[in-house]
This record gives sequence, structure tokens and C-alpha cells, in this order.
Amino acid sequence: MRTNECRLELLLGRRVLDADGQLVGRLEEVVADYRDGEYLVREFHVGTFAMFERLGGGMLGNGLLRLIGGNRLYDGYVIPWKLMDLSDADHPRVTVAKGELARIDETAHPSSSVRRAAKSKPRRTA
Amino acid sequence: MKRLLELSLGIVTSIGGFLEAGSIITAVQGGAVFGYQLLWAIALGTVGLMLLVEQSGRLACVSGRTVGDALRERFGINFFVIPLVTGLIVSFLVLASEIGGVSLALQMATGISLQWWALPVAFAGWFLLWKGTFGIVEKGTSLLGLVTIVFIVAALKLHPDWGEVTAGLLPTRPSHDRARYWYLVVSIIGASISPYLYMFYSSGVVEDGWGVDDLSTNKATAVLGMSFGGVLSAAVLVVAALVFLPRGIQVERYEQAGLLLPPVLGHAGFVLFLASLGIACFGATAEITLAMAYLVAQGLGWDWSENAKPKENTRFSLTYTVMILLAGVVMTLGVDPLKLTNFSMMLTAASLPVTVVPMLVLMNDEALVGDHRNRWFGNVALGALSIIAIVVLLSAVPLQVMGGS
Amino acid sequence: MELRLVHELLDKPVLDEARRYVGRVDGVVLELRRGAQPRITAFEIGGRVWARRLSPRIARWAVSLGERWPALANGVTRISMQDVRRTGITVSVKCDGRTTPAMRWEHWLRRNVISRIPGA
Amino acid sequence: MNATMPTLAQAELPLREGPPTMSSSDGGARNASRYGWSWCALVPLVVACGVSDPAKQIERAASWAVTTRELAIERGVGSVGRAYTLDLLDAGRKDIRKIEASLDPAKVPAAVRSQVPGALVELDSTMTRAGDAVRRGNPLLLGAAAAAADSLGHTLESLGEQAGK
Repeated sequence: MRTNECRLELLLGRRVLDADGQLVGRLEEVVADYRDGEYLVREFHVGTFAMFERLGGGMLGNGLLRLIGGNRLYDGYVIPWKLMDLSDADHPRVTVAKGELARIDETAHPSSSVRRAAKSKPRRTA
Repeated sequence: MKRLLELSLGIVTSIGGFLEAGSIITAVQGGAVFGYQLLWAIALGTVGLMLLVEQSGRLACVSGRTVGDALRERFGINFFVIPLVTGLIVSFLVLASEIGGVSLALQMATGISLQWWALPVAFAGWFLLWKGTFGIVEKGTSLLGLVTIVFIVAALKLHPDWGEVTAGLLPTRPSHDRARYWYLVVSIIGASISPYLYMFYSSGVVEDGWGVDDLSTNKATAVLGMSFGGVLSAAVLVVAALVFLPRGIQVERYEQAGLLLPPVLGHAGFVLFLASLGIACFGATAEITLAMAYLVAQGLGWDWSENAKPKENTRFSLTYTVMILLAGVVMTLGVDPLKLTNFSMMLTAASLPVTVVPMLVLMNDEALVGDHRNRWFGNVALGALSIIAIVVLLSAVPLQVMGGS
Repeated sequence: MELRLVHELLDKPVLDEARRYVGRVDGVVLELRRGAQPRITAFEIGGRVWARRLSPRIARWAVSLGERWPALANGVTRISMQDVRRTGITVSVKCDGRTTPAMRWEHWLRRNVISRIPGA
Repeated sequence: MNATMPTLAQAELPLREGPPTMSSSDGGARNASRYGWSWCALVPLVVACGVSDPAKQIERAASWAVTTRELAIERGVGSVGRAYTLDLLDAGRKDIRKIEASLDPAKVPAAVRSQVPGALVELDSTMTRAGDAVRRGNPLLLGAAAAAADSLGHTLESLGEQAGK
């Protein structure tokens, strides 16, 4: 494995800290664009269900929490590729403070129940 | 017309395929000790199974993904390993108890010990899977399984007091043997809602190539088929309540169940009981073995299909070969089939949350089922079932120790 | 065209050009480049790959298992993203599944085990 | 009791299921999480615990007495098979012997303590006589065994109730 390679499946669910060592959340999704024959990573979606953080970021856990209206608790951030430092695969870090990151727009979430909930409710501004 | 044929065949096969070692033995023991009091557990189990079969069928019709596929794809390998490992352990024990059921029926008919019958039975099951297609395995064994209607005939012949029977449908607290009562409630639920059933059913939907326009057939098969199956299981309990309870016969040995039908139907009753036990358990043997191979192949990404020739998907066909022969070997070691059946039913009930809870997420995932998602009713029912499954899981260990026969 | 790696690629079934079921996307390889967007170079299929996701102990056990039966060890199939035609519920790729290591186990069993059982 | 239960992996319930949490840095992209993945309902290896309560054991003996009577009657009219009858009688006698061995006289209430062992011995001999009758195919002997089993059933049942009080 060449040194500058890293594996998505091992990154998934990792806790991501920001520049000040604050917890941003767990890595949930990586979004890429297909441009001139290549798939290039555009952004990382990182988030946690605040209270349920200790329960771990299992996909089943997230799925269930989203189902029972967990998105009011969901604290999600969009991290552009530029701001993500993956040099140490065990400890992904964000190069800026958490406050400066854009929040995840839940209205674009694949599952419609999340989208509906997000639309119907004014966003909680951090 | 094709749809009507498919519908009727679907219902008939779910009737024939409903009873197996666990549902027969738990119903006989329940009726013999508590009369009609446990009918509500059968009703609850049947409704739960109806729910899960309809939903897993809908999942497969709409997305073309079986339950096994969806568990791996939606939740990743880290979670999938849990239903995989628990599913294999539990299904293996149930498979061994089914082979035990067939072997015992042969022992009761011939006097030759079931330990000699175990491997031939396992081999026969393997041969059916090796040479047969999905249709033969599911439809064939289930059509033969219609012999189990003898329990309804026996129940009607005994003229039960229908008032008391319906009273049994309401949950009541036991007057005696409290631990034994709740142990049987959990075993009955485990016997009716077995994960291998909806894994097998959803794989069957994909094998038969059902699509969105088969949703109505899927719903009818699930509702009508399972409810008739529930009636069958209730009939076994009613007969035991009317034959064993008044005489004070408690089922300590599997073979005692052979005395269930003779007082009602004479020699024919004895022969039909052996046929019912043997055929129902043989059908279940084939189904469970396939369900285990489906779970492994779908989860780990091997090609799978019972309709294809074994050499076309070797890992799938060798998986079921190893599973069924290994289970056959277990029964030759002299494991007591009654204790194994009760134990595996309890374990099945305890392992339910691992597959029922994820269904809540799968059936609401628009990427998978689109606008055929669960309506509020489906979610409330499945949510209630998940809570029951978790309560059952938490009560499994104490009940097994106190109530275990 | 947007691709959500976890939701539309990871763990999804892989079909080759003849729609043969080759395996599942067990891992996705990202190439980190200084000052440029990370590139998704390939995805991998193989027991060793998903074993590593469970825990290092299981990963080591899977590797040692592979060394003990080299014929059986189907190794790791790496398929370049250039060959990916479509993603979503399934991932279809432009290559012949039969030549990939993922299917090696299948062929080995067919030659050495299944052929010995009549009526396969 | 010949049930050899298969041992089940004892695994702790994973409080945290799913991908990794705090990862220790022992180098390499080590998947740092540690969770019990072969979680299967914490069921320990269970040897079905012997029913030690004397009242229950006497009831079990009463159940076998009634089973013997039913068996003799059904065999008499030819409803059940010969091999089946002998097989069930044999299994019953084994169970009766197990009850005899595990019945602790101290636990049995004084009122019934004297009668129970005798009843069990008589039940065992009745079942043996029934077996011989079946082997010889002698309906008279079989009828006698059925009657004996019937009366034993009643006595054991009443002994069981007294023991239960």
C-alpha cells in the first residue's frame, strides 16, 4: 500500500477533532464528484447525535436515531477536502476550529423522512 | 390468472410450511400443562411473523435486496457480523432439532433409534437441495406439509368450548408453574417468529423474480398464509389441551406426543401424527439449511441461487452441504431432541432483536424501498415487536434456568 | 455527478460486464495528494479486506488462514474506479469477473470438490 | 440425562456496536475498536436443571402412570405401533428410575414419605408387565396392566397433591 493511500472503510466512524482538539463528530460519509474520468473527494460529512455520542456511531444506531426524529439532536458538519488532514489515518483532524465549519444541510439527506423533518423545522443556529 | 395461481400457491405453501418441530412441541407442551391459556402467545407470534414476512417480502419486491443483502449493505460489515454469527448459531441448533424431529418420527414408526436415522435424514435433505430447485424445495415440502391439517380435523372432532378457546386468546397470568408458563410463552414466540423464515421468504421473492407488481400477492400470502398457519399451530395446542390435560399427561419425552391423536382418530391418528411431524420437520430442515447458506452468501458477496446448478455457485452450495451434514452428525451424538428443541426455540426468541430492530430502519429507507416505505401503522407494529423482542432477550437467561424443562 | 461513497459504493454488490456477481465492495482506496483533492483510485473485494474492518486480531487470523491454504486464499481483488460503469444499489464494472481473484476460490472448489460429487 | 448441550460462545453484550471510537495509536491503520461481535444473548451452557421439587416429581410419575394406561389401551385396540409402545415404555421406566434416584426422602412430607417409594416400584413393574404383554401380544395381560397403571395414576396423583400442600 503506497504511503499516501488510505482506506475509507477504516476511516469510517472515526472521531474527528478540530484544530483546538474539540470533537467535531464521527466520519459518516465521503462525497466525491466525477470529473473528467476521475472520482475526486469534495467533502466529508462528520457528525454525532450529541447525547448519544457514547452509544457510538454504529450505522444501525444512527439509522434508528434518525428514524425517531433524532435529527433535532444531530450535530452535523460539512468538511471540505482542503480542511481535512488525513496524514494520520487513526486521528483525522480538521485544520480549522469547529465554529467555522458549515453545518450539514439535512434537507439533502438521502432519506426523505430526514429531509421532510429538516424542511419543516427552522435550523437551530449554533 | 397467473397471479391468482401464484397467490393460492403462496398461501397453500405457507400453510404447509408453517409447522415445524418447535411449533408442534411447544404447542403440545403448552396445551398439556396450561390448556387454552397460551393461545395468545401463538396469536402474538403469528401476527409478528405476518408483519415481518410482509415487510421483508416488500423489501425484496421493491429493491430486489433480500434481508441478508440489506443488513450488510445498509449497516456495513461491522454490524452485519452480529446477525450473521447469532443467525448461524441459532439456525444451526434449530436445524439439528428439525433433523431430530424427522428422525424421531422414523424411530416411532420403526423402533430404530433416531441416532441411526439422523445422517440418512440429513443426506436426504441435502439431496433435495442439491438436485432440486427453489420451487421444489419450498412448494414440494409445503404441499406435503398439508397433512398437518389433521390437527384441525382432530381439534374440530373434539368439539372444544369455543368460548374458552377465545378466552385463551387474551393474555392471562398463570395460576401455577409461573416460570414454566413464561418459558413456554417465549418458546412459542421463538417458534413462530424465526429469523430464518423471513430470510428464506425474502430470498424466495428474489429467486421467484417478484417485482413491484407482486406486492399485492406478497401481502395476501403473508396475511392469509401466516394466519392459516397460526390456526394450525393453535389446533395442535387445542388438541393437547383436550387430550393430555384432562388425563394429566405432561410431555417429558418427545415420544409421548405420539399419543396425542390416537384417542381422537385411532390408528389413522397415530400414522398421520408421525407423517405430520416427519414431513413438517423435513420441510423445515431444507428451508433452514437454505436460509443459512443465503445469509452467508448474501452477506459476504458470493453468488447464490437455489435454482442454479450447484456447480454454478460452489461456495453457496458447499455451505449448505456442510451445514446440513454437520447438524445431522450432532443428532447422532444422542442429544435429547426435546431439550434441544426447547432450548433452540428459546435461543431463537432471544436472538430476535438482532434482525427485527434493523428492519425498522430498512423499511423506512427511501433509497431501498422508495415510496413503499412503512406507513405509521407498520412502524408502530414493528416498534412494538422490537420492544417485545428486547424484553424476551432480557428474560431469556433467567427463564431458561428456572423454566427450562 | 455526485457519488456518496458510503451510501452508494461501500458494501454494495459488484456485477461484471456479463452481470456475474463477483463480490461486494469490501474496501475503498483513497489516494491522498498534496494540495489536490484526494482521488478515489480503486475499490477492493476480499475476505481479508472486510476482516480488517472487524478487528486487527481477525485480520491477522484471516491472513494466516490464507497462507495455510494458498489455493483457497482468494487474495484481494482490486478494481480501478475507471472500470466502474454505474453505482447505486449495485456496482457494475467493465471487466470479466471470472479472472479476478475473488472468483478463484469458486473455481478451485468447482474443480476439486464439486466435480467429485455426482449430479452437480 | 444424556443431553450434551453444545457449548455456546459466551460474549459480552456490545454496549458500543459499530465502527471504532477512541483509537490507540499503536501504528498502522489499526481498526481500534473492540466490541463483542459474537454477541448471542448471553445464554450460558445450560444443563436442564433437575426438577428437585418432590411434588413435581411425583406428578411426573403420575403422568407416566397415565401414559402407560393410555398406551396399553391404544395398543390394545391396535391404534399405535408395537415398536413405538415398547420404546415409550422403556423411556418411561428410565425416567421413573431417575425420579426414584433424585427423590430426596427428607424433602418428601411425612404423610406420603412411606407410600411414594412403594408406588414408584410398583409403577416400574407395571410398565415392565405391560411391555411383556405387548411383546407376547396377550390382550388380557395388557388389560390388567392398564388397570393397574390407572389405579397407580390416581394414587400417585393424590400423593402428589398431598406433597404439594
